[in-house]
Amino acid sequence: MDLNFTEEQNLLRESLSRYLADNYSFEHRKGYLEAGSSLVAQSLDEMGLNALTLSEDDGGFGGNSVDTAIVMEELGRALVTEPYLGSTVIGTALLAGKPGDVVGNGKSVAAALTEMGGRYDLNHVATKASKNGDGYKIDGSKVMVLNATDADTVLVTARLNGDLRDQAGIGLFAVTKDAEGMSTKGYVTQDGMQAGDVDFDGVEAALLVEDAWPTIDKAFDQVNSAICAEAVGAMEAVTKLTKEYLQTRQQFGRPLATFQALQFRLVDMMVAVTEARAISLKASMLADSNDVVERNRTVSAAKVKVCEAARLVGQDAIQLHGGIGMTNEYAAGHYFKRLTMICQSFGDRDWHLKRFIG
Amino acid sequence: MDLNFTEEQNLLRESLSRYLADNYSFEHRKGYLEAGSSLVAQSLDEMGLNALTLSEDDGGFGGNSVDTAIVMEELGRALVTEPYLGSTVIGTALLAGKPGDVVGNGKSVAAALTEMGGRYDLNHVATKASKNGDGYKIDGSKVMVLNATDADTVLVTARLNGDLRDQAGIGLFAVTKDAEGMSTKGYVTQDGMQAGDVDFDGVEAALLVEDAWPTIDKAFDQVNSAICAEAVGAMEAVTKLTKEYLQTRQQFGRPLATFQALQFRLVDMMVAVTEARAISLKASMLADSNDVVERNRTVSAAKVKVCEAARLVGQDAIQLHGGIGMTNEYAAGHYFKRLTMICQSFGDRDWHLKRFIG
Amino acid sequence: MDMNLSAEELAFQQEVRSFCEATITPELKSKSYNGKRHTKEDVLGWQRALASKGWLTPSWPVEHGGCDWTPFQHLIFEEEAYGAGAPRLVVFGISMIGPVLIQFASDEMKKEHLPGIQNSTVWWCQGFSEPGAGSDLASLKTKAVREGDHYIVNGQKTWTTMAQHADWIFCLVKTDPDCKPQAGITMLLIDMKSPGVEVRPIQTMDGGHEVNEVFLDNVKVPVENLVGEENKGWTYAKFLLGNERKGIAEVGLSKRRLEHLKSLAKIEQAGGRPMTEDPDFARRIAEVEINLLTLEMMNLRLLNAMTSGSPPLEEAAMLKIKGTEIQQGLTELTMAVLGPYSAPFQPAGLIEGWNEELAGPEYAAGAAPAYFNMRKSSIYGGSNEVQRQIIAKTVLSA
Amino acid sequence: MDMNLSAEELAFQQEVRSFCEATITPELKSKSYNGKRHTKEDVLGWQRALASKGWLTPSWPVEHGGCDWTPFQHLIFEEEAYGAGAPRLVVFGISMIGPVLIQFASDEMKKEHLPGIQNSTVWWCQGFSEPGAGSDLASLKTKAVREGDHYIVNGQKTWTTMAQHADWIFCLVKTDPDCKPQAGITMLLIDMKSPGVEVRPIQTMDGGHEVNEVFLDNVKVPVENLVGEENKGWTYAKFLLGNERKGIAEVGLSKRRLEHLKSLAKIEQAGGRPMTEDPDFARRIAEVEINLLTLEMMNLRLLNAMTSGSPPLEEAAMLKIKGTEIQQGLTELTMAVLGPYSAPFQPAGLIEGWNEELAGPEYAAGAAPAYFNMRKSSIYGGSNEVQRQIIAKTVLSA
Repeated sequence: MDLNFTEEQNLLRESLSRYLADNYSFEHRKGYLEAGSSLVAQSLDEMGLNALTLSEDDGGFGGNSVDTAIVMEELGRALVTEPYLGSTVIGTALLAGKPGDVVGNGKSVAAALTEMGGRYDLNHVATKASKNGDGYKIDGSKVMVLNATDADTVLVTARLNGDLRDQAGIGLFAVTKDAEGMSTKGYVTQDGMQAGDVDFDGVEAALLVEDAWPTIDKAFDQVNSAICAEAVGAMEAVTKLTKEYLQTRQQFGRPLATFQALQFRLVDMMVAVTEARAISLKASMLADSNDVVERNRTVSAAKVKVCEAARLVGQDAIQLHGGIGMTNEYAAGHYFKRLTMICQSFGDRDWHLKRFIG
Repeated sequence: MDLNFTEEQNLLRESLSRYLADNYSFEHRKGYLEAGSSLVAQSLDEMGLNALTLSEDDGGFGGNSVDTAIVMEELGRALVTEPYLGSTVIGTALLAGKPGDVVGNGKSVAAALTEMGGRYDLNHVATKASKNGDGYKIDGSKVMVLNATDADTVLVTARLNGDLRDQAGIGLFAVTKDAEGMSTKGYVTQDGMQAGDVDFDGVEAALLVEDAWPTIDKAFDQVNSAICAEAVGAMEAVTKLTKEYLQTRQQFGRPLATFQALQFRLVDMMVAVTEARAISLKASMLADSNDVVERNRTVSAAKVKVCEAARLVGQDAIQLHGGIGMTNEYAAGHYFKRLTMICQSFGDRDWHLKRFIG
Repeated sequence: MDMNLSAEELAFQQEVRSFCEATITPELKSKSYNGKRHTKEDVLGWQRALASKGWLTPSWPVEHGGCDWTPFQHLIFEEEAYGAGAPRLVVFGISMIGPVLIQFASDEMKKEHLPGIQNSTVWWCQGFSEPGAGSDLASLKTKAVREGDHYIVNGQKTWTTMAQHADWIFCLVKTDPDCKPQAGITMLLIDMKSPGVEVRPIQTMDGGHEVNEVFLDNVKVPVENLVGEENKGWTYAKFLLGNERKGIAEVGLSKRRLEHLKSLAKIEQAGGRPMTEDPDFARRIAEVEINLLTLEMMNLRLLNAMTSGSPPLEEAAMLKIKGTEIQQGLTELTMAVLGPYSAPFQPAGLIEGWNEELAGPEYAAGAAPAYFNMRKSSIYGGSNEVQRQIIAKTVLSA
Repeated sequence: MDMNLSAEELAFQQEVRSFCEATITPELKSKSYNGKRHTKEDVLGWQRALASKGWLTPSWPVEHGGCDWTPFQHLIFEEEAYGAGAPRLVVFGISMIGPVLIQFASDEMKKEHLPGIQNSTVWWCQGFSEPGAGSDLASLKTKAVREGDHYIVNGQKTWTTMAQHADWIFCLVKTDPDCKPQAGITMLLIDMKSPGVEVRPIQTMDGGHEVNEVFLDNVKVPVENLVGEENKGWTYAKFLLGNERKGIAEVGLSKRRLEHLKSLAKIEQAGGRPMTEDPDFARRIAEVEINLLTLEMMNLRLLNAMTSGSPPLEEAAMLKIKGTEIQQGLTELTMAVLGPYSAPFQPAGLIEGWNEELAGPEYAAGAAPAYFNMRKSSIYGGSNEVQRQIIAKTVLSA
């Protein structure tokens, strides 16, 4: 058993942390969101982050989910809205076997996995794949696809056979950006991400994985491990912000931080973050495992705790800030919104608790 | 709509409250428990409490579940262990139709309704009733029968027909104290009540109600309304005790009551008691209704809130008292134990929440 | 003691129901249920219809146009109106400054200002909070200096709800800086059109615009606009905040939210079945429903107690705490029931006149913003921590 | 970073497992799982077996008979031993006074007292708490006055766990009443057989007898029994309490309780089916299980950090808070799973040698008492409020 980060991992964290401190303050972020663009995604790519978990043969660094967690935690701390999760993390996870073609070389992907009425169940696949000469044609609709409008390639699940909610019979396909019949309705999400709904009307697609459920299930765990780490970073940052606010802000003639009831609320936030960090770390160690039961259980345990912590930390950060926390000009609300949406992405608390019970 | 107690009800509360203040301090109670007997039950009878909800034709006062709630709240406040609930309340509820024979004239009853493996479901009846000449014979076992050892009459549910958990086919029977074949193994409960397990081996019994489920279900609601009120009284008393302790006890050079975090804990206790009181009052108004759905729903809502409140109030009373709260010489622990057992009597929080959902 | 409605109460309920059906359009109702934003006209239309019926200021003394309703009638009205899809009333005139004027103002001031409230022709807002004085009103800094027959007012108010629509603002200002914090406070009525009044919007994190900063820069306020006496503003403010209690629980509004939540849980699916059949989700709905049933009884008991004297202060504080927790719980569940479809941010879709297609179902766009927005309820109007402090103080001094 | 046990760790696990199987009888195991009371002999038997194996004081420095285990070995040992049904160790010698003596005592004192701890021939108890000084040790009142080569000690200790079995007690006493509260405190070792020492039992609400009052009436204590220096007792107490951290989370014991709970949930029924199939109960078990998995990782991280220096104080406080909440949650669920059968109070049934029939199943009698008793865990050893205060202080001063 070994619970220490390697030297490379410590370096990775430090260099990313330094870059974000210099280039991704809350003010920077506001500017990027207003402009609708930034050079940050490009910088992250230049730092090699998009190749982090690719094998060395594929020009990557051979990293694992612990490395991804290190990156995601820092991105969460800075509330980065660039689609590292929606493109790199989910893309490399789904394409573990053959990444070279579609991700890693400055190319970006999107994963179209969720359908209306399917809630968080990725086995709910009504989208159909049918043979079309050597390739396939895809018909159907996907919703809440992160990075939908900017992706060079859309990875999409479609049913080759079986019933609506069967795990068997789901294929994973790749569709190129300009494919005929694919139409995307983009939107911004509550927490400032780019996403969209994607319709497929007889769209030409390349089959990547035929019996894709094991791939999807593992990618789902890896993505959940990644957003758990992101949440830990965000929670730590907003807790720190809250602590500093309590120390600064005066009410009834003394700093809020001197009120014991508020101190204890802050303590509960810190305890929640510490718990979330501990179990998320375990999830990141097990997210790459092929022991499906243990992987599912551990990742779900982590997501349950992270959802509980994110709710408590997010809500109390706003409450302890008072009015200023409600405004759009201040960072706390943005952390709260991101944490709220993390709790509703890739399975909410109830969903993961059910999976944990089995 | 009318939310005021009548003058008679206010008088009832006041006179009982005065009697208990004079005769049922915690020190009195300790004495009664050590002696294993008291004259309190007799005094309550002389005050007419055992006839409170009997019809005037039956020599009673024609009271309802609101009246019972008034009595039970005061009994709860004083932690009375005499079997008012286990005898009078449940007895008169089950015998609403014809009380004269077995309750109300200084006679005491016990209700044998619960079976091993049935948990809180009173429709779980394995005990069998078979024809025996003009009467019936009962075979089976009941557990956790309040007042089992002292009752003049044991009311018992037994199956006339149907399957183990059917609501139909359950009869309600009366067995006299000395009936041959009835054996009782008595014990004290965690909270100082008298109870026992009762075995029936071909015991002669009189059929009281043939299709007894509606009677049992209504009595169950009335009993739950009564223990909700008891819990409210107990919670209010132990909260007051805790408040006074915080005001008296010094730590780190000042009264505990000056620590804001402890103040807020006390406030949460008071809020919980206020909530429990409000919804219990509604339950007592609806407990006699023949609108089964509304009655079940309201009583279950009250029990859910009371269980939540009793848990919070009981646990926090101990915690805020610290070490002294753990000892058997001090009242707080006894309130805590009674509140704990109320939460596990006649359906726990989960049971009632499920019934509320329907 | 009896929970059943009397014949009179049933008749009143029917009257309110018919009035609401005749007054509230299906479009308005749908807007209310789906959490879309009411326009100024939506609110004024409803308030003026109530005014015509004589129901806009039912709590006022009868001689000033009140209705002399029993507590139960107030509750019946609230529940029917919200259930029918009524917008929230703008309470700053009706429940806040109106009763203060009736109690403390000169006859001239009453004559000038009460009719505008009663007819809903004048929109009021409240100038209490300041930057640096949120729940701690005693530390406010806005100053009014007497100069001849005017006060010159300088300072800044904040979290001023709906100031962008307001014609008048009632303000707490400091007139005597040298005495104890509470003692030197005065209440003034200020015309929002006065030179030197500037309203700047505050955008909240849900993307909405409900609250504002109000800057007061050498604003001239005639001394006739002084409420009651100088330096007695703290007394009036306490009276006003005490009055707020009656509607503090928001039972009617929460019942509407619960009904809406239940209807969505029937539509939305998990594992191929309606969310109402999901044991965890059904439990979460039941828990909030039980809390609401409890709140309703607490509220009824408080209203009942108010008919025979002033109710204990701590019970109103409890209603505030529990009422806001329920509102927050309901908006949270309404977001949760939508799952991934609460994510798209479509603020334009919440505004009247927007006809483009929404991502996700009609009822989804408002859910997350409503949850975000509702966090305010435990902060504004005396934060829930301040309410706990009030309860602690009352209880520990008893 | 790797969660898998290394080959060495697996071998060690196997060694512990075999040792436990050979040492712990099925009767003792059943007693442990069903919450019956361990006798003094149960505890001593286990401790002496460990002593023979050299495993009783693994945390001590190797030169004093410690094992030089890695943090993971400590954890493996704890989990295996508790899982096998080991009684809890009496920690007052092993984890409390032992390490203090090693660190601060004279060689003579070490020679006199360490072997008795290492062989488990001497039973120690702790004299810190006093009436009026629970979590607030600085205000203690027991006095020691030097008279020639003795101290004369007067005062009262309370909540003294297992004092009824103890041979020796280590006490904090006041030797200088005139200086700052912490400064005048001294640590003395007192032979329980000394004239003037009286132990009176405190019955706790679960009906058990674990804690005591210890009265000290003109007890003569030789100056040789002074630990370290006079008036430095506060330093030694802090060292001792800091040492307590290692086992504070009680992961191994909670794992045993969880296993027991799950086995009961398979037996006990609701609605004609095992409680494990009841979605609400399954959820409640899962919630505490997830909390325990989390605690285990927090504990591992803390132990890991301790190998490279002292870990942050606030993390130990968090382990105390969460660890006790989990223990309390587990005992609460174990009572809840029994439903009505947690009610009979049968204290005699928890004691060895009682052969009469119990009401309810074998495993039921201990459930409610265990729940009641476990409320202590958030009170003793620095209440959870004091732990929160420690965290707040550390964090806000950072």
